[in-house]
Amino acid sequence: MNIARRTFLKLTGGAGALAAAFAAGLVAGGQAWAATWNKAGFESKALADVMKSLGAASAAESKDIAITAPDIAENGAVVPVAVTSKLPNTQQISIVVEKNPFPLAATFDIAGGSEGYVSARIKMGQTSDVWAVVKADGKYYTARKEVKITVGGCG
Amino acid sequence: MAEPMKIRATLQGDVADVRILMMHPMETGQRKDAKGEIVPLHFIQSVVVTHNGKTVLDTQWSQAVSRNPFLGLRIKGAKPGDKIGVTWTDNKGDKRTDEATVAPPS
Amino acid sequence: MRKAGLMWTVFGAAALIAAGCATYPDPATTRQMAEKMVSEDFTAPAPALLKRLAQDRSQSICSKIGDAKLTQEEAAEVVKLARASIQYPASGKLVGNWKIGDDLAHDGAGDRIQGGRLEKRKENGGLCQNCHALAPDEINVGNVGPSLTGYGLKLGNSEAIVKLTYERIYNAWAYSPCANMPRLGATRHLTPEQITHMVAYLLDPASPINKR
Amino acid sequence: MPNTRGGLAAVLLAFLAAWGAVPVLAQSDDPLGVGRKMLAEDNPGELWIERGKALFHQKRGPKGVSLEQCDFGQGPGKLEGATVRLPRYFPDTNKVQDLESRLLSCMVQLQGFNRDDIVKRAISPAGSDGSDVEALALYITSRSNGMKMDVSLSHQKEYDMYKAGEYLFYRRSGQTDFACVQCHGEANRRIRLQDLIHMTDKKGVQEVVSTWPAYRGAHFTVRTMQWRLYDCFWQMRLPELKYASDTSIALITYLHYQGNGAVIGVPGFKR
Repeated sequence: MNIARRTFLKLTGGAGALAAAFAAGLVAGGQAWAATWNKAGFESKALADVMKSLGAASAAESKDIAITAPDIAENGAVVPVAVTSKLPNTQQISIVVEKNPFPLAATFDIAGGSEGYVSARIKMGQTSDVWAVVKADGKYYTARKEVKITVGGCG
Repeated sequence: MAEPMKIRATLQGDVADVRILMMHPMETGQRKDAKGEIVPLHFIQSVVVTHNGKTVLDTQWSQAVSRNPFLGLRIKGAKPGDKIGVTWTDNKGDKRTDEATVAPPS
Repeated sequence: MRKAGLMWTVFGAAALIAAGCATYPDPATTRQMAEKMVSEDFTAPAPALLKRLAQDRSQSICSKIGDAKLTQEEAAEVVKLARASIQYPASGKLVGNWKIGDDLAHDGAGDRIQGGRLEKRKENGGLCQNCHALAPDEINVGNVGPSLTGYGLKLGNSEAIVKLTYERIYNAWAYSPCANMPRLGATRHLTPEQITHMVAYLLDPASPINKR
Repeated sequence: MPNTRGGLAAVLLAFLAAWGAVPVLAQSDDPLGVGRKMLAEDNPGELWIERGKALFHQKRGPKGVSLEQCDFGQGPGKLEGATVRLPRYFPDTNKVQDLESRLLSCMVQLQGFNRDDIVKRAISPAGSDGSDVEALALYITSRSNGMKMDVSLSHQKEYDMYKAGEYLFYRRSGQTDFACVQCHGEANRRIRLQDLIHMTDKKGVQEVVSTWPAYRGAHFTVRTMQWRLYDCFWQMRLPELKYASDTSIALITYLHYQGNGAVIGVPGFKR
C-alpha cells in the first residue's frame, strides 16, 4: 500500500469513492488510448503476424539502426534495450522479442521534435533475437540482436 | 492515484536527454501470488511525452515492459527551463501526469 | 607475585576504559561474546534446526581469522576427522547415473529456512553449478571453485580415480583441509547415493561435462 | 598404496589448479557489463526516496508523531552525514546500533509502534512494493550521499562489536561449512554469473558499505543491509537471522569500519 493511495482513500472517504474516481478517469483516459493501441499487434503470437500488424511485412534490414542491449542479461525480467535510428525522418520504433509469448513489446511514435532514439526495459522469457522495427519516411526497416537469458535460479 | 514519476531532463547542446522512471507493477496476468492465485493483468498501455505542451513521443506498451518502467528519449531544440510533461495510462484506466523542467548543461 | 600482576592488569584495563582508552577485547572474550550472539540471534521452525549453528571440531579449526594459518597439527587433525567421516553407499557401487548427477549438479535448492519454514524436499540439490564451470557450453556457472569442464577426459575413470572423486565430494577436507568446498557428504547435505551420481556425471565419457 | 593415493591426489590438484586459474568469462569482453551499466544509470530505487521522506515527516504510530525527533547520532532530526558514522554507541539505549536498529528504536519509543509488528514487516515480501522501514532507511542514508564513511571505534562496546563481527565473518558452520569469507574472500569470484564482492579487500568492502540500501532488480524493490545479511544466512542453510540483532550489528560494524573512506551513493543497483 503506498502512501499516496492511503491518503487519497482517507480524503475521499472510502473505496467506493475511489472506484468512482477511477471510473471517471477510465472513460476519458481509456478512450484516448484505445483508439491507437495496436491490439492486433500486441495479441499476435508470431513474429510474422506482428510485422503484418505494424505494416512492416516487407521491411528491409538496415545498418542505420543500432540496438544497444547486453549480450547476456542476468535477469530476464529487466532487460535494457535502446534503439537508435539514423534513418532520416524516423517516425516510429517498435521493440519485438521474437521468442516471447507475445513478441511485440512496445511501439514508440516519434513526433517531429524527438530524435530517433528510445530506451526502455523489457521482459524476456528466454534467449531470443530482439528486433527493432523502424518506420522512416513512410518505409519500414529492421535490425536485430541476440540477447542470452540466464535464469537466476536460487537467490 | 499513483506514486510520482522521477523525470530527469538534461541538455547536451540543444538536445534534451530525458529519462523517466515510473512505479508500476506491470503484471503480465500470468504470475501467481503467495496464495497461488493469478494476479490480474495490470500494465501501462500508453505513455505520452510533451515538450512545452506539444507531443513529442506517443508510446504503446504491452505487459512485456518491465516492472517499475524506464523510458529514455531525446528531444531536439530544447532550452533550459523548457517544460517536459509525461502522462501514463494503464489498462485499468489509472493515470498519472508529472512535469519537469529542462536543466542547463552541467 | 603472579596474582598481584593479574590484579594490576584487571584494574589497569578498568582504569583505561574509565579514562576513555577502550580497546579491542582479547580473542577469548571476543569468542565468548560472539558465540552468545549466535546463540540468541537466530530463529528456526524446530529447535533441532538451531543446531546447524553449532560448530563441529573441524569447522572450529577451519575458522581462522584474517591471515592466520592452520598449524600442521591442526591440518592433520582435520584430515584425520575427514577420513574417518567418509561412508560409502550400501551397494558398494561408487558410480551411479550421470543423468541424475547432471540434474543434481544444476540444482541449488533444498534445506533453506525462510519465513519460519524449512524448504522441504526429498533430497537436496548438489550446488555444483554455483561454484564450478561444468559442461563446455554453459554460461551460467560460478568460479569460486576450479573448473570441472573435461574432468573425466583429463583423469580417466580408473578405479582409483573413481574412489578419489567420490571421497573428494563426500569430504573434500580429507585432501584439502579447510578448503572452501563444503563437506557435502559428511555434513549430510547429500546422501552417498547422490554422490555416486555426481561421480558418474564427472567421469562418464557420455556426460556433457566431458564433451569436447 | 598410500603413495598411489597421494600421487593421484596430486594429479587431481594439479588439474583443478590449472583449470581453475582460467576464468570462464574474461574480464575484457564483459558480456554483462553493458546491461549492468544501462540499469544502474537509471535506478528505479530513486522512486523510494520520496516515499521515505514523506514517511519520515508524517505523524504516525499510536503516539501520532513524526520521526523528526529521532536522533541518529548527530542530534534529533539531523540526517546529513548521520549514516557515515553508523553503527555507533548510543547512550540512551546503551547499545551499539546500526541504522535500522536505531530506526526501530525510534519507531517504538517515539512513535509507539509495537516492535514485533515492525520487525515482522521490515523485510517486505516478494512481489510487494516494499516496506516502510526499507523506504525510510533509503531516505535517511540518501541524506549522506556524497559523504565519506567515517565509523569510529571509541566506546568499549564499539570495539567489542567490531571484533565480534570479525569473528563472525570467519565463523564456519552448517551443512555448507560456510562463513562469509568462503564466498567473499577472493577477487573476481562469482556464484553462477553473480559477482561476489571481495570483502577482505579495501575497495571491495567500500563498494559494499556505500551502496545499501539498494534497488534489487530481481525483487523490483529496495532492499537494505539487514536484508542482505539475512539472505546470505538463508543461502548458507542456517537458521533465520533476527532483524536488527547483535549478530547483524556486529557484522555491519566490522564491514563499515573496514569500508571507511567510501563515498556513499544510494540507492545502489543490484542485479
